[in-house]
Amino acid sequence: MMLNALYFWFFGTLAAVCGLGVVLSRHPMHSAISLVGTMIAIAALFLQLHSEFLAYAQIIVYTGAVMVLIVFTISLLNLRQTAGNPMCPSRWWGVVFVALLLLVFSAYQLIDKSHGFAGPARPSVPPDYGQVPTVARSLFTTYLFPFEFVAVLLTAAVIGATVLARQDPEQHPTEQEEQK
Amino acid sequence: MITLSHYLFLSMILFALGVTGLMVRRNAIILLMSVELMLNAANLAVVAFARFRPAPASADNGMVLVFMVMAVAAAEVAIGLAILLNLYRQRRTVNADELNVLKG
Amino acid sequence: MENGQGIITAFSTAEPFRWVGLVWLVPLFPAAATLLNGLLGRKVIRYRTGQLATVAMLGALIVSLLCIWDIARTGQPYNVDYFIWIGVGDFQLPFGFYVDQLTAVMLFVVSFVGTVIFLYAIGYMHGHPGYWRFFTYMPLFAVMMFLLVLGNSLPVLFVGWEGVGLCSYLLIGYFFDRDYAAQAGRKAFIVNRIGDFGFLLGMLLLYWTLGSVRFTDIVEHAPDIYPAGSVMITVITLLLFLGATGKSAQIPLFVWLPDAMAGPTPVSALIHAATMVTAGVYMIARLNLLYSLAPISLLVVGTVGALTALMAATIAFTQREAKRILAYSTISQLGYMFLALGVGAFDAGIFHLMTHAFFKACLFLSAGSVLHAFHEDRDVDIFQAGGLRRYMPMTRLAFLVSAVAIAGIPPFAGFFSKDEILFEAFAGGYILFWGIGLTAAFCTAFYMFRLYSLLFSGEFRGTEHQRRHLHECPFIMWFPLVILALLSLVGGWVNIPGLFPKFHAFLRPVFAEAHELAGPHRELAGARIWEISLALLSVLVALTGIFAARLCYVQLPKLPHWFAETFPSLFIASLHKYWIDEAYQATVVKGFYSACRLAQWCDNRIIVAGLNAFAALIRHLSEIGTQLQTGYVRHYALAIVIGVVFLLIGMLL
Amino acid sequence: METLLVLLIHLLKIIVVFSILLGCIAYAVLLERKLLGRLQVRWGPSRVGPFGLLQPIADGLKLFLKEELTPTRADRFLFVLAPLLSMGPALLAIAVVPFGDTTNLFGLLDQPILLQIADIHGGILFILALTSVGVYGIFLAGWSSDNKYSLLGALRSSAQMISYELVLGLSITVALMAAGDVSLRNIALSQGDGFWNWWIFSPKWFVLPGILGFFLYLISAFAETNRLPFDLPEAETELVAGYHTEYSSMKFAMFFMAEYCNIITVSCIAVTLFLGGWYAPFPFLPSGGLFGCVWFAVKVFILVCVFIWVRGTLPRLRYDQLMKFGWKVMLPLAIANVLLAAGGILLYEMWHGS
Repeated sequence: MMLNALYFWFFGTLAAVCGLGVVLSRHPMHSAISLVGTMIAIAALFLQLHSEFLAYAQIIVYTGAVMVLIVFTISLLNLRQTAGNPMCPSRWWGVVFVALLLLVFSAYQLIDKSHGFAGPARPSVPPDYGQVPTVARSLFTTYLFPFEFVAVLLTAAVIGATVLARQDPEQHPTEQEEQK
Repeated sequence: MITLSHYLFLSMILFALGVTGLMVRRNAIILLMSVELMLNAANLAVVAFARFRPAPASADNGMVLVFMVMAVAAAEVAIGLAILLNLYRQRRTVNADELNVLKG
Repeated sequence: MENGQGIITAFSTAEPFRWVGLVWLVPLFPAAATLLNGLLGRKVIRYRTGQLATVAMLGALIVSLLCIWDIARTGQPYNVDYFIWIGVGDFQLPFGFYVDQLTAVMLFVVSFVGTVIFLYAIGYMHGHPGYWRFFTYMPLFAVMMFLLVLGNSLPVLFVGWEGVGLCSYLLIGYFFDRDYAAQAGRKAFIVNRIGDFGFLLGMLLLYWTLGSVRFTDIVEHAPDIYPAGSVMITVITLLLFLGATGKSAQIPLFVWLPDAMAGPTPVSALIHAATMVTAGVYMIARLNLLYSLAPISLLVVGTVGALTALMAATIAFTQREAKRILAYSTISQLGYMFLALGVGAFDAGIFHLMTHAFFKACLFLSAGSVLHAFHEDRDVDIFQAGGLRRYMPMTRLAFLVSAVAIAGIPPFAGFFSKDEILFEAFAGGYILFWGIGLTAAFCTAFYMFRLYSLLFSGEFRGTEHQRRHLHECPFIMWFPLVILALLSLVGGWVNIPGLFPKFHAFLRPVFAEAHELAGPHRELAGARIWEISLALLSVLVALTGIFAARLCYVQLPKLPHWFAETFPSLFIASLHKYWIDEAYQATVVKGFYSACRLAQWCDNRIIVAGLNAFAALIRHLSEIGTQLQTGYVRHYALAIVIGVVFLLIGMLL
Repeated sequence: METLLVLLIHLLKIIVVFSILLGCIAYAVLLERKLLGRLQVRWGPSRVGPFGLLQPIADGLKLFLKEELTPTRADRFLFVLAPLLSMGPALLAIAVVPFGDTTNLFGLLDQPILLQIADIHGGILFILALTSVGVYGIFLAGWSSDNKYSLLGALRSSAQMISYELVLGLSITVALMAAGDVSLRNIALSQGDGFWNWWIFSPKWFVLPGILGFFLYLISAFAETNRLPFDLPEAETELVAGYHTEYSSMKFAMFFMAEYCNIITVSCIAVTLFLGGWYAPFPFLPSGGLFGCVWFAVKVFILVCVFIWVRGTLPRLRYDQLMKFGWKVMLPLAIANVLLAAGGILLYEMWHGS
């Protein structure tokens, strides 16, 4: 399928380029927007992988909540221009070298193990694979306990964040508090 | 033909980018974002594995896992940012290099 | 274990219905009362907690009566497992009840005396602060006592055993803001703990050697496993007996009971006279088979019982507080019971347990009503009382009836049970025990009528203020007195030796095997003649005691003084309770403190110092280690990445 | 060949729907001005063309011909990206809205075609996802302008949108639970045969959750689209038009269009979820094929009018009031509503044996 490959290469490249943007942008806001791009691209890839529910969840949760929080914090702290080089100069090359080493080794490993890019044939999926009812049924039956547990965890995190981010009680409540 | 390896390779690239970001950047918020990038890369790999499993009948295990990861990531970011805000109020910086009081 | 499938199967077996199957309701009623009173008593139920608890006990009594009727009708013991309580690997201990004739007797005593005393307590505790607290602990006590008598294995019994100990502690310390009450509560708890230690060891040893702690298994396997008189069974039974001496206040662990009078009087009546202290007797009676296999233990039990009976009775001669005298009387009577167990007359012991519950509860409650008249919580000095018969006729009547009963005058209840114990001792060839018992009987009659005379005869010796407030207790208090007095009168008639031995016949299945093991020593030539003459002798002794007491404290008040001055050492020894408390203080408590100081020294000088040295070493080492911590996140991340890379290389190679 | 035909039909559908949508957006502006005029007892635009019908074209021309301004210290990339991010999701959302059942265009086609661009399985989730992306448009616009007012407006706006997005999602949940599906087409299909089957009247249990859900949805939709009384981000009197202060010409036009597009989209969704989609209020009226589209358009038109009516009637809230209202009134209500609806459905299913 030409279209399929095209789709993958387009969004794959988008994800990689945006990921690079996260690391290289001088300004945190640009990093954040790049990350949003990566996430949307990954959501698109989820769609290609027939995980429709996850694709939407990815956008709603990551883009709509997580990244908004980050973007908010950036603009609240108003970190317009951090003084000097945002990178750590002395170790920059060494570190990149190590990361690339990791990349190459694992790439070699993976490709070798799966006989090049040929890989196993893509199995066909049932028509309701990855759709909301399927995943929901799993979540509320087999994985009910983890689901509830994560819910509790999230609640705890929200309360914790509110407490942490709270300024002195006598001060006027600030904006980020409202937003939490 | 797009295979599992393609997805894994992409996932690996993103993960490596995340690691790089974690190591080279100074801004604590960007460190957080790098962690998110790594998590996303892992999610992609998990979903790809779920899709390419020989028996996709029970493949929603992988999706449930990713769902959980998303929730945990959201919690992590909420707490992380709250800590950062507090830190900024007290130290007037989010530069990770200046936050090294815990050194030996 | 036959059916360990849990509560469902226990209730749905296909067996024909038996009323005794309702036995689970017995502890449930007071448990519900405890829960309600404990949770809502303070704010919601308030002064109706008493009624609630009494109704709950009444329910338990009714169900108990149904169960007893069922047992009496069918003669079949009832054993049921409700659920697996402790399941550890192969050790599966179900929580279950066992109801046989012995349990039935205990159930009756506990629920009946309990109900009556609860009723009395409604009046007695009226207006006390923490009324609801009292009526939370009391039903809890009932629950625990029911568990104790109903449990079908030693651990379940032990739960009840500890539970009654706890309730005893809570109720002795009911006036917890007063130092003496708190002290007494602690003392009771600690002394009991020493006994429990023995009990626990005995129980574990039993499990270790027998492989089960369930009563049915014990009865089945014990004779095969333990040869009669073997060391192991002797050790086990002696250890269990140590527990019994703690709970039932025998030498050497009786010291807590007199102090336990710090609790409210209904508590003294219910716990420290009628039910909890009989736990030891019940336990030995329940394990009669084991004791029958260990003649030495039986001898020890009998000896301890006899000595306790005599010693406590002589201490009671010189005490001044009414409840304290009754406490020593209780110890003495418990001694009788152990004497009976010791000579192998388990049924006689249980019989005395039952009659004693009636008249001792009655005595305590009468004393309570005197306290009530005096507006006293703690105790009343009998030398500051006197002449109360004019003010409190009902109380006096009840007291008199039960005093006669305890003194052993026919046809009152005490006569039958006590006389039977003495006869059994004599018939078993334990002439010494018989002699001690007879002496103790004299003492019992004497101190009881000393108490009676000083309280009710003569003129009032208290202050004018007190005299003006003297009054008969209200109906809700004297009505229970009347019931108990009536039972003190007729309670013994269920077993008139020779004529009407119903009670023994009832209990026979429980002790049949033990009696068989104990051998045919119970045959005595011309038994009937011996029995009658011995009975006459003990009545004579009791009457002597009564007359001596009347002589000393009504006719010739100088006589006791003369006696005290003539034999000062005897008098002072009795007055100071043979210095046993002091002896314990000097040996056990002081010794314990010394051991603690030694431990403290070791802790400070050896362990802590060693640890500090070690910690210093670690600190010096770690100071080197901390150099690795740069405080830069990226260094840590780098370390992880390098590790991953090495792992990957390893996988490739 | 087959594939090509499908593609062609899809392309046609897209073109038709979007041109109609763009036209609607243009005339929604006119409608608003006219209606506002009537509400304020004046004529509204009436000069350009008959009854001012050509006014939108004039407006468009004006905006096209204006000068593009970019503040010097603005973040250029994000400054350009922002209006696109605002416009894109707003337009995309319409792609999953079902305007009607199927039609074969009065026998012109062999096979009936769907009156919906894409019937995707997770329809509602898709729209929620788009909404969460839409926040970035406004936020980045304010942030990249390097203008205090804009930044404040942007911060307010995103906080407001995030807060009310929760309520929006929860109020939608009621309809989802009732229909037992997330696909918009299936939800619409579950409401046929008369208005008493519309989820606003929640025929499955009792009336409250549906009505409450509908009004919660409507209120949070006002907040989501930054309409009065929740137009804090723009608030001319305090923030001099907030996040788009620095925008002009086409970029401004995109924000402007995005706002009206959003109004139409949320109205479409409200109609689909609560008001029976393309179905006529009574079963004897025809609602198949293009008739459905007519009914749908009528309902949407009424809702749009409600939006304008509210704008002409209510004053603006204060910012803290807005947030308090959102978190302390709307959210608990919405949660309670979901529980209520769940309980109702449970009871219903117990009653009817599911």
